[in-house]
Order: sequence, then C-alpha cells, then structure tokens
Amino acid sequence: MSKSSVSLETPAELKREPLVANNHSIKWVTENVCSIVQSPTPKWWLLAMCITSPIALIGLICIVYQISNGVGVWGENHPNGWAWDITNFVFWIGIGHAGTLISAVLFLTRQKWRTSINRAAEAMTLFAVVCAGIFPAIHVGRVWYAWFLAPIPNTNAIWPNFRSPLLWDVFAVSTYFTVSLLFWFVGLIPDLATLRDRSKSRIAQILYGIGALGWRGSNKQWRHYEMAYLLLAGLSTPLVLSVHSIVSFDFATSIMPGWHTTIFPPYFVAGAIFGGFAMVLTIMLPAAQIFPQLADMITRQHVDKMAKILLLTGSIVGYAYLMELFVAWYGVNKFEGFTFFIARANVDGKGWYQWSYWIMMFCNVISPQIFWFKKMRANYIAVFIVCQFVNVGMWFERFTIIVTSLAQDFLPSSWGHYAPSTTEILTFVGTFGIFFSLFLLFMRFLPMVAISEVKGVTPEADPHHNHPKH
Amino acid sequence: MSKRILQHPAESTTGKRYWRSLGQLQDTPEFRSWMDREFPQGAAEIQGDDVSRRGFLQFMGASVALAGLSLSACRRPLKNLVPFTKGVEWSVPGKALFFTSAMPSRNGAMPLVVTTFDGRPTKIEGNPMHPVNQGTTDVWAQSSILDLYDPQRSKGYLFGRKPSDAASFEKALGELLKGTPDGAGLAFLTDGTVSPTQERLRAEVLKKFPKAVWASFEPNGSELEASAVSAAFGPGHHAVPVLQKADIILTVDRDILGVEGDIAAIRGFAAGRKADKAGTKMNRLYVVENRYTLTGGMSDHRLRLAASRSGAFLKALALQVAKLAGDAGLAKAASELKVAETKIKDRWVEECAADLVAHKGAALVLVGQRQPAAVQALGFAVNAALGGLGTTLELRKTAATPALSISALAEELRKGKTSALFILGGNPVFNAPADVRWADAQGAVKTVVHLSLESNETSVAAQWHVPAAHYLEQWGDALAVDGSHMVVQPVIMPLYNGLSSIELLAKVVGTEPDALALVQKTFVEAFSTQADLTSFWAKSLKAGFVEGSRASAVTPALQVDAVAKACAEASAVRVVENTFELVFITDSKVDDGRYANNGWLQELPDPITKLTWDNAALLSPAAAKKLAVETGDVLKLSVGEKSVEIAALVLPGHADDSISVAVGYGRTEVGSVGRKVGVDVFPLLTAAEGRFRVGVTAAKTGRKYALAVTQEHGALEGRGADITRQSTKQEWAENEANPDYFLKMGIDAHAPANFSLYTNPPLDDIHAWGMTVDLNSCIGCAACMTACQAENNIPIVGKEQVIGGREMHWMRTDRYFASEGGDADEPEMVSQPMMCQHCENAPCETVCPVNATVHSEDGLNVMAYNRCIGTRYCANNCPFKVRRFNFFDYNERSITSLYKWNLISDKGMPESLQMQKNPNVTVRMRGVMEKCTFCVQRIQEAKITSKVHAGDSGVQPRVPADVFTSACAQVCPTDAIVFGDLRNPDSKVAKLNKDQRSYRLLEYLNTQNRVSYLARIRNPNLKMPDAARAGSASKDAHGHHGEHQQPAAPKATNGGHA
Amino acid sequence: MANIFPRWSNWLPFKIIFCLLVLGGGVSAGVWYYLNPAYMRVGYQPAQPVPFSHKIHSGQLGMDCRYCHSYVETSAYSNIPTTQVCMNCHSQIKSDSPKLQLVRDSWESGKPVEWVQIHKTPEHAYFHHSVHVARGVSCVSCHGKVNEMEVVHHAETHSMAWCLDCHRNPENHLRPVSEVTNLDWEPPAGTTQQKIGAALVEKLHVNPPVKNCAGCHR
Amino acid sequence: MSHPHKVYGLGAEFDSAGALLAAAEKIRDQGFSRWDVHTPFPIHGMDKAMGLGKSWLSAGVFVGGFLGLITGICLVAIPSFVLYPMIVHGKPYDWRTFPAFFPIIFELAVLFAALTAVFGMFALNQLPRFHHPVFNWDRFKRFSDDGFLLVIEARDDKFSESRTKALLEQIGGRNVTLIQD
Repeated sequence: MSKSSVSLETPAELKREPLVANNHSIKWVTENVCSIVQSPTPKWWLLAMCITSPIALIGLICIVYQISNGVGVWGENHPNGWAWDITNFVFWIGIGHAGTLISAVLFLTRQKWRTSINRAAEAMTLFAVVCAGIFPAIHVGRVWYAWFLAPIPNTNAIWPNFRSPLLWDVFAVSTYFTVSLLFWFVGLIPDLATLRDRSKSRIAQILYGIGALGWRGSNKQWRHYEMAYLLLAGLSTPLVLSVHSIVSFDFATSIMPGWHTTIFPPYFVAGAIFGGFAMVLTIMLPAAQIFPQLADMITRQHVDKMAKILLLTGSIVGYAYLMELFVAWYGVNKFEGFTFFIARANVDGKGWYQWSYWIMMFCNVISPQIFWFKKMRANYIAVFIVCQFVNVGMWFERFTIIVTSLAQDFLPSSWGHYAPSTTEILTFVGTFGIFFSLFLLFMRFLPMVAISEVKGVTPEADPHHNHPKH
Repeated sequence: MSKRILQHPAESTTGKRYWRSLGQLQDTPEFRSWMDREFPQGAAEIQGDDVSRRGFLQFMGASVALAGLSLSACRRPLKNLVPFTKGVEWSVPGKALFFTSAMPSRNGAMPLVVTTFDGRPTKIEGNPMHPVNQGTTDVWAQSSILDLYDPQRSKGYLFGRKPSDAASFEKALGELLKGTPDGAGLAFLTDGTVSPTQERLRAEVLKKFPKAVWASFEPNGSELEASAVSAAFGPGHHAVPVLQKADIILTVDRDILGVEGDIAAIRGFAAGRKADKAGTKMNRLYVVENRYTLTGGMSDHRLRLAASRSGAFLKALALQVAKLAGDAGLAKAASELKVAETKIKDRWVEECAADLVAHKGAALVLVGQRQPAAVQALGFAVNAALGGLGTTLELRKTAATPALSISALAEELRKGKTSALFILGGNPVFNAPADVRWADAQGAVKTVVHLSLESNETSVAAQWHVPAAHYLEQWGDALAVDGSHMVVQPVIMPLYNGLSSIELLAKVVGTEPDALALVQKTFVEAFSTQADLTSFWAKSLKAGFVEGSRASAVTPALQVDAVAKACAEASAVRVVENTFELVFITDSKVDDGRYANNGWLQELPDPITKLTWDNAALLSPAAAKKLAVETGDVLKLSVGEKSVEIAALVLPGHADDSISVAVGYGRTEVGSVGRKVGVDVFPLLTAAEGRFRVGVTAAKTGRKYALAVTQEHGALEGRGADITRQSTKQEWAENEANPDYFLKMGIDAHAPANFSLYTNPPLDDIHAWGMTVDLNSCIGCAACMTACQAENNIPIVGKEQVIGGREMHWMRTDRYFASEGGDADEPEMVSQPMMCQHCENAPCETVCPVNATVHSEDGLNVMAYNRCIGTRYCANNCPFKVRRFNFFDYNERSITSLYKWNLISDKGMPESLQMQKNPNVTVRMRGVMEKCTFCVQRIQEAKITSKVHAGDSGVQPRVPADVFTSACAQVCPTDAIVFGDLRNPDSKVAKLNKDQRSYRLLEYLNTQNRVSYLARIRNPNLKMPDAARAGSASKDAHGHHGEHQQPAAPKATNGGHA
Repeated sequence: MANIFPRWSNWLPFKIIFCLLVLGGGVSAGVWYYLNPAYMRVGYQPAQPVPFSHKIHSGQLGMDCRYCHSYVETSAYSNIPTTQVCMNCHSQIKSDSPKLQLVRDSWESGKPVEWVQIHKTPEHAYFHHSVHVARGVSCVSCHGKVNEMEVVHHAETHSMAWCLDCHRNPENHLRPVSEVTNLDWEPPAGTTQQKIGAALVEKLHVNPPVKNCAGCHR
Repeated sequence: MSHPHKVYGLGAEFDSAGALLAAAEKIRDQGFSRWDVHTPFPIHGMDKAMGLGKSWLSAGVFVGGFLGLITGICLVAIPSFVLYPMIVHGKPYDWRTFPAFFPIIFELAVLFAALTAVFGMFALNQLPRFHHPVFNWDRFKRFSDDGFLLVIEARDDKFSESRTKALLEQIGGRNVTLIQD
C-alpha cells in the first residue's frame, strides 16, 4: 500500500495515549466483542426489548391510523402545513449524520480513535435514517401516490419537478441511506466472517456466513477492500454534507421569513453533527457501562474528543443563531424582523412560541459551554446530561424554525396556532421505539465494535511491533 | 348504486327518494305536464358519469348502472349510457340551462338567475337585467341552493309528530274548514315576505272566512319603523333610503350595509363611494353604533354609543340641525323627546350636523329599526329638515295589508276560541319574544297546521306539519326591493312533494292548488292593461321581472306635530348605570335561526367577528377587563328572572356599556348541522322592550367555551401600509400627480427594485386573466365566500375542524382592527378579500415535487388535483396562505366521524348534496391541495365557446371583454371584485389595473401577482375631532405603530385531535 | 470439511440475482404492457343491447355522425341518440325487425335503452367534444373508423400521453372542419397531412392547451 | 483446472503480523505467484511485501461516478427541457435553471460511484463466494481471530508439495498443512 493511502500505523514518535487501553492483544479484542453477541441473551436486553418494541408498535398503529384517515389526525392546519412531521424528519436525519461523519470524515482525517465507535455510530445512522424516512413518507396526503415522485416513464407523459427541494430530499435521503448502508455493510464483512468462524450453531454459521459473503481476509481482498472503504469514505464525506444542506434547502429556498436564509446549509450541517454526536454519546455511554468488556475500547479519550466536538459544533450553531438575528436586524425587512425578534425571541411579548426558541438557545448554545472545562468532559454523567439537553434542543431548533415561520408569516389574518395531536405525539414516540428496538437488535446480533479495525490499532498490529505474542 | 334505478318500483325505499322516479311517473298526466313545463320538447340524453366527481346525478333516476364484470367486459366494469327516450327541448346534456327566478325575503325579493345542469339547479346568480341588483346577490341567496338540497329537509307530512300523507291532510283540512263556515276560530300567521298572490289569496280567504284572524310575524322585522313612518307620514307608507343620492350619510344604530339593509342600499352606497380618480366626488359616512358592523367598517367617522343612548344622540343632533337649519318644528319635536342622561361628544355632533346641513338635499340620516318608534320618527323629521324627502329618502305605498302582530295574535289564541291556526313559514315557538309566551298560546289551539321547509320547534308543537316547497321548487311571485313584480320560477320538481304557501291557501279557499295558475291569475289581474298578456307573461318570465312595475314614490308631507306628539308620548329609554344593555342583533348568517341547518352559512365566518358555528356575547375590551373575562370565557347574562350563559368574544370598537349578541342560535329541533350550535338568547328578548334591553348584568361563570374563530389575529402588526393601503381623499388629491403614491408604501417604499437573473418564460396566451379588488368598495359582506363555495364544490368541515384551523374556503375576507397608537377602543376596521393571487412567479409551484401545480400561458396558477400527493409544501411557501388542504375526506365523510377509523366509519355524500355539485369542478378527495382557480371552469368554457364560434372562419378565437366573470366577482354587491382579461384593453380589469390606486401585495417578493388591490380612500371631515385617525393605520409610520390586538380564540388548546 | 457452505452455493447468489432480474423485468414488462391503456382499453368491444351496426348506418348508408350524435358540436358530451331518433326512421323501415324489438319496446314504454359505455374519460379529465370538432379534429382521430365497425370497439388508447401527442403536434391530425365527420377522408393527392395540418394550425390559430393543466383538469 | 488429487495448496501459520510480512517477502522473492496471506486486519506494507500494486478500483469508481453524473444530467434535463417543459415559478426551461438541478445530479453521481465502489470491490474480490477450499483447512478460521496465515496454491507453477512445505517451515511457518479441495 502506498503512502498516499491510509496508514494504520501509529507513529511512534507521537506518544499518544493508546486507543485501546491496557495494551490488550488482538485475541482479546475478538473475544470481548464477540462475547457480547455469542453469550446467552441477557435479561436486561429482553426487558429493554419488551419496553421498546411495544412503543414501536404504537408508532406503527398511529401510522396506519393516520394513513387510513388522513393527515387530519395530526394537529397540522392552515397555515401550519408542516409541524411535528418535518421537525421529526429533520431531527432524525440530523442524528443520522454522526455515524457517517465519524466513519467517513474522521477516517479521512485519520482520526483513529473513531474505530471503536464508528460501527455503532453507523448503525445509529441507519436506524435514524429509517426513522427519519418514515415522516416525509407518511406526511403526504396520498401516500399511495408517492410513486409520482419517481421519474418513471408513464402513459401520462408527466414527470416530477426536479426543481423542488422535496424531490432533492427524495434523492438525497435515499442516496444517503443506500450509501450509508453499503458503507456499514462493507465494514461489517470482516467482522461477520469472525462471527461466522466462531459460531458453533449451524444456523448462526449460515446466517453470519451469508453476511460475510465468504470473506477470507486474504491480502488480495484486503487490498481492494481498503480501497473501496477509502473511496466510500471519500464519497460519503461530501454526501453527508450535502444531505443536510439539501434538507436545509427545503427551508432556505422558500420565501418564508425565517426560512429564506443563506446561512442554513452550514448551520444545518453543524447542527446535524452536533445532534448526531449527542445521540452517539447517549447510546455509547450506557453501552460502555452495560458491557464492561467495551470499557477499554471506549475510553475517556473518546468521550473527551466527542465532548470537544459538541462544544465546537454547539458554538457554531450558536453563532448561526446570532448571525440570523444580526441579519434580520441589519436587513430592515419588517417581516423577517418580526419572525426573529418577535415570533421567536419574543422581545415584546407578542410571540407565540418563544418558549421553544429559548429552550433551543439554552440547550444548544449554553449547555455545551461547560465542556470548556476538562473536568466536565471527563465526567460521564455531566456529558450524558448535556447530551440530553442537546437532543431536546436540536428537536426544538427544528420546531422553532418550522412552526414560528409558518404560524406567523406575512399576513396577520392567516396566522394560526398549532398544537400537536395525540396521534402525532405517539407517532414520534413510536419512532424512538423503532430506533431503540433496531439498536437493541443490532447490539444483540452484530458486533458493536469494528473488530478488524480495532485490531488494526492495537500495538500488536504493527508489523514492526516486537512484543512477543501472549 | 348496484341497483338499476330504472327498474325500481315506485315505492322503493332503498333508491334515491329525492326526486320522482321514472317508474312512478312515466305514464301519468302529471309527468307529461311536468315534462312539458320543464323541457317542452326536443331531444336530449344523459351521459353516464360518476356522481362522486361531477355530482352528475341523473335526471329522473336514469343512471349509470354498474353491472359488475361480464365476460365481454373483462377489462373493466360494465357501465351503461342511458339516453332519454324522447328529447327534451333546451336540454343539452352537459350544458347549463339558466332560468330567472327570485328569492323571497322580508326585505324584498332578490332577482335571480338559476343555473341548472340536466334538470338540477347548481348555482344561483343575480339577475343582471334587474336594476336593483344588476346581477349581484348576497350570502343568503347564494346559500339558499343548499337549503334546497338539505338532506334533513322535511320529507313528508307529520301528524302528531308521526309520518302521515297528503291525502290524510287533505281530509283533515276539509273537516277543519267544514266546522267553521264563517271562519270563526280560524287564524293565520305568515312571515314577512310579500307575495302578490299570497296577498290576493289572503283577501279571498278573508272573503270566504270573514271572521278569520290574520297575523304576521318577522322576528327581525321592522314593525317599529312602520309605526314611525305612519306617525311621521300617515299610514300605508314605507320609507326607502336612496343612498346613491346622498353625499353625507349618518346612520344611528343602523347597519344599513349589513343585516339591516338590502342590496339596493349597498349598491347605492357603493355607487356614491366610487373613487375613480383623485378629487372625484365621494360620499361621507358617519356612523353611530354600539358594535362594529359592516356599516361601521365603511365609516369615515364612527362614534361608539350604546343603542340605548342613540336616542340621546339623535336628540342632540336634531336640535343642532334645527338650529343650523332654522327649523322650529324639528326643534320642538326634538326637545319633546325624553332620553337617558348621556354624555355626547359635543364637537362630534356639531360638526356632523354642520356637515349634514351644508349638504342639504343630499344628506341622509338613518335610524336603527330597533330604536323606539318616536326616535325613528324624529329621524324622519331630521331628514325632512335636511331636505331629503323625495331625494335621499323616498316614500312608497306599502304593498302588504296590515296584519295583527304576534302579541295580539297570542292574546287572541289564549282566549281559547281558535280551533285552527295555520302557520305559513316561520318558527314562532323558537323565535317569538319571550313575553308573548307563544308556546302557550299555540298550545291553546286545537289544530295547528305548520308549513315549513324543515321540521322545527314549531312543527313539533303543531298537530300537522306540512313540508314546504323550496322557492326553487314551486311557482310563486314576489316584490323586489324597488317594488317590481317578479315571478318566482321553479327549476326543479319538489323533491319531497312539498307545498308552497299559496298552494296551501288555495286549498283553504277551495280553489285548484295549481301554483302556476294562481300566480298567473295574479299576474293577469295586476297587468290587465297589457294588450297581449301571453307574450307579456313570457317576456316577463324571461326577464325575471315585470318591466315598469317598479313602485313609484309618493310625497306625503311630514307631519311634524305628529312626530312631536309621538316624541312627547314616548317614555324615555331607561339606562341603568353599572349594568349593560343587551343588543339583539340579526345574525349575518342564520338570520332568526331559519338558516341554522345550512352548513355553508354556519361555517361562513361572520364578517365582523370571524366567528363560525356559534354566537357569542360581544363586548368591548374595556368591558371585558372590567368583567375579567377574555374571549372564550362563559358569561352569565341576567335580566329579571331570566338568564343565559354564553361565551364572551372581545370585539374592539364595541361600546363599553353594551353587549351584543346574535339571535337565531341554540336551535333544538333542527337537522344535525344546526343542532347544538350556539346559545338561544330569545328567552331574554321581549316584545315590550324590543331588540335591545337595558339593565342586564353580566357575570363570569369561570367556564371556558371553544369558539371557532377563523381569523385568530386581528391586528395589522404595523403592516397596514404593506397589506391594506389607504389614503384620505384630501391626501390623495395632494398626491394626484405621483404615480407611485400608492405603490411606494410600507416595505415597498424602501425595498430596492426587483431584479431577476432569469428571463421568465413567456405567458404568451392571447388572454391574461387578472383580478382587481377595490378596497374602497368592499364592505366585507362575505357574499364572495359563499358564491365561491357554491361554485367550486367547497365542503364544510365542521366546528372542530375550524377550531383546528382547517376551514376550506378558497377565499376569505380578512378583517383587521387597526389604529395608530394602539387605541384598543377606537380602532378602524378594514376588510380585504384574499384569494389566490395567481403570482406569475408563483412560489408554490417550484416547491411541488410532482408538478401538480404549474403555470398556464394565460397566467393561471393551475392545480392538477389528480397529480397532487399532498406534501403541503406549496401551502407553506405561499406568502398569502390561500391554499387549502383536504386534511380529511370532507366530502365523503360526515363531519362528526372524521376521527373514526376509516375502516369502520361510513363514507359517501348524501345524494341530495351530490346534486348541488358543479359538474364542471372536481370534487376533491382527501390528501390533495386546492385553492382559488379564478373559476377556471368558467374560463375554459368561455375559451371553448370562443373557439367553437370561430369555427373555420380563420378569426383568432378570443374571449370578448367581460363576457363572463368569476363567481366572487359576479356576486359582489358593490362590484369591488372585477375579474377579466388584462390583455384586452377594453376589459374593466385592464382599466382598473392601471388605476393610480392599484397596488399588489408584497411587491418586494417579486411574485408578480395577477390580483391587484385598489387602495381604500377615506373621506374624513377635517373639522371632526377624530379626522386625523382616518386611514392612519395604513400609513407608513416608522417605529411608532401599534394596533390593538384582538384576543385570540383559544385555538391552540383545541388541536385537531379527537 | 470445515466449509460451511457446499460448493454449489457459490453460484447461488448469482442464480438468485438472475432470477430476480428476470422476475423484476417480467413484472415491469407485464405492468408496462398490461396495465397500459393500449391493452386495457384498445379493443374493448362489449355487446350492445341492440345490435346496432355503425358499419351499415354510417358506412353503407352514409349517414352523418351528427344525425344521431346531434350535440357533438355544441356540448362537451357527444350524446347517445334518444329512442325517438331511432324511431324517426325505424317506424317506417324494418319496423318489424326482431333486432329492433328493444327499441320499439323503449319507445312504447318510455324506458330508455341502456347502451354499454365504451369510451370513458377518466374522472379527473374534462374532455370537450365541441371544441375539438370545431377545430378540425375528426371523429376518426379518437374513435377510429367507426364507419367500418359492425360492433364499435375502443380504437385508441385515450391515455394522457396520447392526448398530448396531438395537443403538441396538432398538424399531424387536423383536417378541414368540413371533413370532420368524413371518416374516410384522406389528404388530397399532391399534399400531405402535415402540410394541410400546418396550414390549418396557422389559419385557425389552433393553440391547444399543452402546459395548461387546467385545459383538461379542473 | 482440476487437480487429480484435489489438493488446493499448502497453508502455514505465522506468529505475528511482522513474521507474516517477512515470510511474504520471502515467498515473493521465491517467485511464487498464486499465493496469499489471510489476516484479521490489513497489514501495513503487505501489498509491497507481496509485490502487489495499487488497486485500480478507484478508476472504476471514477467511471461510475461520471456515469452517475451523466445519468443525473439526462434525468433532470430531458424531462424538464424536452419531454414536458412546464412553466414553474416563472423559471425558464433551459440551461439557466441548472442550479436547481445540481443537488439531484450530485446525489446521483455519488450514488453511482458508491455502488461502483462496493460492487466493484465485490467483483475484484470475487465476493460472494461462500465455498472455498481454504475453508477446508481446520486452522483457517483463525484468520478472522488472531491468525496470520499464508496459503500457496497448488496451481502455482512453482508448487511442489514437499519443497514448498519445507520452504514454509523454513521461513517460520507453523502447522504447515496440505489443504484438500
């Protein structure tokens, strides 16, 4: 492999903290990761499934109800054509950015600490995108005609409107899901081979064997595999940036005050990374506690770095919020000024949703500031709490953007309040059920940590490492 | 529709029962005569089509029969085409036929042209040939088509609330009349509509039964005005204001442009209000009223004053007028009037009186019909002093013969000597004044026969209920506002075999109950001087009215002493301090409750309050503060021993010591639409005190009630100069030479010129459709909304959905309360019709992912429902929020079962309602977006006609200027909405579009709207104390705006879930 | 033998993919072919209650289409004739024919003849006969050579794409307005349909809705 | 190529990544061509040690991405400009609207490139291949755990059961095993 390609070697001269603590061996990595999958089903897992799967079922029932009766079972109205549905969509798709970002961007920038978290983060991405995809699909009034979105030649000789940001969304989200799935699957192949080779039961051998596609770990395979992985990482990086940019175009290309803003693409991408990392930590911190075997792979160093990213992206998002206010003030457009200063920030008490704006401000901008302190970054509980704030705050960011702009727009005569319906709330709750159920299944049946990649960063993996084996 | 209707036995109970089936009638003489009448001869057929879309219900039950799959038709279900056996003249399948008719009402019948498709009326328009309305109509005429098809209309005779039939009724009627050869013990009660034939039959009835008693009752009628007129001018007259001749108009507690006026008054006012160019003559309107009305909304100067204090105002004004005009008689009469102690703004009265006197001969003072007769008589005296008699105030001989009042009739009935009472229309059990105790009185009668369209409170208290024929179902006649004789022509056979009142009277008299013959007999008697009566009848029927039959004015002298006497004799209106007066207002929608089961009316937002599906206690912000209530808090209104509980609605501009409440709500015996809607306040209304009552106490109950208000926000938020541009006559004159005067207001005064990187694709059709809305003429009556609803098959959604913000009206009339400096008590009111602006650069189009909404070359923003998947993105991106989404299947599902699981709830529209649907407009399903189309079905029809006419002549097909218009423009009583071809220089819209007042909304967005608004011009008297306020809310003030914000209905707490 | 999978399994994925491709292609082709108006509609030839022959009436006797379909030039709908129209002739001609028994029954009883619908415009499309006829679109363009049909069948697809074909290029179909009901009309020798059509487009200012959805959907 | 004895090749196990790397260099120097190493993770420098060049997958991905780009351009441009131009938002239906088409063109380019990368890798690696002779070697499954294996195929011209076995043992291979097909 040439120098230009990725190097898995830890430069000896930079004496970094090891990414796998306690100088474990390759064998240890295999044993520990696989033991999660191959040990008997733990009781807590069954219990957790018993909680999450009924919630997912409630969500599905709500979706069936909504499709059979109409969008009216939600709280949307005129003028609030979108509300929770697109809020939830953007919320989930934002979360779905961290996985690919960790996998791709950190891979390209040779942030090797990513190896222990990227698998779970990618899985989280996929499940989040699944949850995200539900909303735009069911929010349409006639789901059964959603195929009109596909550019299929038809006897009506009519085509979709390629100028519509919603159609861009269709392409972006489906491409993103496809590429993320492939990326995740490609990364899984060697690990599935490991599981295949360790499995005792015939069924497991066959199932993992099918997944592993007959992987033999030969260097001729590794050669193309690494190139494919690198290319996918290279493709995913602009993809991940484009997807949330395109999602932001839904708003940025419109003419609504508060939506029509050129700052949206970078602001949304930063927000997505922010929210995504918070969700990764939300999942990984408890997982590291539940599986002590992972503790040496998900180290304080990981948490520290992710907290720093939260601080950085949170501050970028905060900058964007302030810049919006500045532009609204500087632009002297009374409609925009009203949206930002009255409908959102509520400087004179006429705003309807100012609570949403200030929740967003506090959660997204203020709360991560504690990560300036190393102590806070090292405190798992503090990190976890801030992550929850960020999860809430990012949801409210989307709610603020969507609902405040629609509820109080140009003509005061058409202003209208919005309140969610029970069905709407349960549908959103249901997506958490779907998300966590899928994640639990993933934890139970697939390696949560990229085994081969972690092996690659063990001291032993270095061909020049002279430490005797065992 | 699995059964073939054609083979139905006549008695079928499962098929359509709304019209007579072929099997029932095919060989009977009635059928032949009916066929001859409806379609005298010729050939036609009905083409099968699906009722769900085109509502194309087949005439006589001929129908598409879905016979399932057969071998020869394995690819699709078999459908049949069923032609007539014999053609019917004039009837061309798929083409509309138009008939003249008239809608009777107490204010004078509305001349109409009824559109029918294949035998079913679908739309009502004004008669363009009649001088009174010139093609325009009002809310009630527009929605009366729905009453015709009301699925819960009375469908048969009831005896003792049990189904009976016509034969039993005939028999019972015969026995009733046999018992009283001289009519002793017979009583008749009619409503206030005036029909020459009914008058003639009344005379015949009274001739045959001389001892019979005849009474008439209109809950919102004008008896007090009648007695005032007879006091001032002698009996047998009635007064008609001629607003087009008045330069200065003062109304005192009189909503002449709203529920207390008629279309002639509205058109007269609008004619005097035209602002064609700067400096043109324009009338000035002073309004004294207790609550905002449409009249108040149009005012140049408005004084808030309780109705009980209006007399005091009029007295002060009359004294001032007498002083300025030197009229001693008036001064004497005025000084005799005893009024409540009231503080009146002196300068307001002085300057107003000075203005009136300065325009002697062209000034008009109108006093409210609820005011005591003496006050109204004094009003006539003021008009006489101002030289208005014969010019601005015309007097005519009344057509109706005097009748007993309902109080007198009730007394008569209570004597227990009445054996039979015939109630022809009306619902006195519900809406007679409380002190009449009508229910008791009616109970004292042995046999009560009640004729009405629906089985109502009076029907269930009567022995016999007779289903009435809708006015579109039976021949009749009526008088228009100007007194002209009109024939009410039926356009469909009675759907449920209803009787008209003249048929019933004919039965009583014992003549043949043939409505046509009865009407023709009246006609012959009235116009016996005509040489050829047959062709005169035909000509009049075609025109819809008898030309030259307009009532002529008479000029009786004012009997000023009689006025003074009346003033002296009248007792003073009491004013009880620290209580409220309660003003009973005629509802702009359900009237006195008669239209309660009309969904279009129930869902039509009140023009002032924007309230639907309810009435409410209207009170001022100050009064609300005093009572510590806000909109939605339930108030207990008590007077004497009676009280009602009703939700408060805070209305800016209301008098502080007054509460207004609309009557006609809270019906109990009514179809499902009107049931449990609003609160009945008739228990508080007494004949003794009339339609306002003093000494009412209001108390907060602590309960909340959800009001369905369609416009949550009434303030302009400093956007008046952007949205509703206004100026005053004086300021406009100063800026006459500035073409940008109205263009550069608000943000458009600051925004840089629009600049596009694109070259827009050419909209190069020979036509360019556009619309102008003249805010100076628009009174905000919402007739356009109803017309749009009728024309475009717009469903109603129900109160819950309106609260959820899902009303479907394609157009709305926005009503703003605005005032500079945030004066909550004295705001100005502005109405603005708002519909799709048909932007040439339409923001909705680019965001649609499936090309369901695109632009046509003639400039329409078109919507292909069948392509729409319902993302609602277009609605979000519409700056005017005029797009409407079908959140549920409002057409197919009952508004009460929207939240039931679709799998278990019933679907389908009642068949009679399907008959109303416009066959040229798609009935939209759930999940699709819809919006104003500029009545594209009419555009296409006009274009097609022009192409067919062009044929192969080689002439460029082009729709001539103004040969058709949109439904909203057609109905508009003030011609404020004008639609047409902008590319045709001859069209009205092209000319108005170039008007200096023309501006487009949110021009800075560069949406290039095809709808433009003409700025409103106010004509304040600069000497008045409040002159500076006129139009100030729409001026481009920087930083110190403030409008009063109407407290919103608690919408958010009622999100749309079950 | 530690191999989990037998040797044949190596080809299995390819076989499965191949089968899926064939299946998917087959389904697509089937949908394409069968769920297409060209299959669903063209050729639909239901038996009519009365064995009316357009071939005899229009073809052999040379009756004009408008004798029976009398409102085609005025209405959106081209009407089916009333029984009266049949009886105009058949009270004299073939007045005893058993084939006409239903028509005579209808005439006597007043019950209409229930003809089977062949051409059905979809619910969301508003087709207007008179404007097409007035602009030189022949009956034959949409209904085929009815004058040669013993029993009428659906001759054209009537799909939106088919409509657009003519709306975009009317010159390929237009003919002189006088020849609209002449189903056997051919362009005269020495000229072509395109030339005649283009001249007519020019002369009659033919400008059918193409971009204007509301032309047909409203 | 069928082998009479159905011998697939010889497998040997090495202690560590470093040992395998050294062994690979030796095998390469011996001139073997049909051989491979099987490791739990890619070993840095192994390509060079085995004498393998850069993977050409990237070129394929470029072609795939380019095809996606062209497909994207055609997909948006042909319907919008040729098949059914519509007046949307007053926007022209020619090249000037292209900025509005960038997102879809971009997404399709990425999608095609990614699909090419994954399926190209599968093709180059001959995946999926569920059955393979090396799996017959009972110690082979250690490759996915911590085994560093080297397998020389019998098809190699230089292959000789005894000499090759000796060579593998000489360069440090343990458990040198004959792998049956």
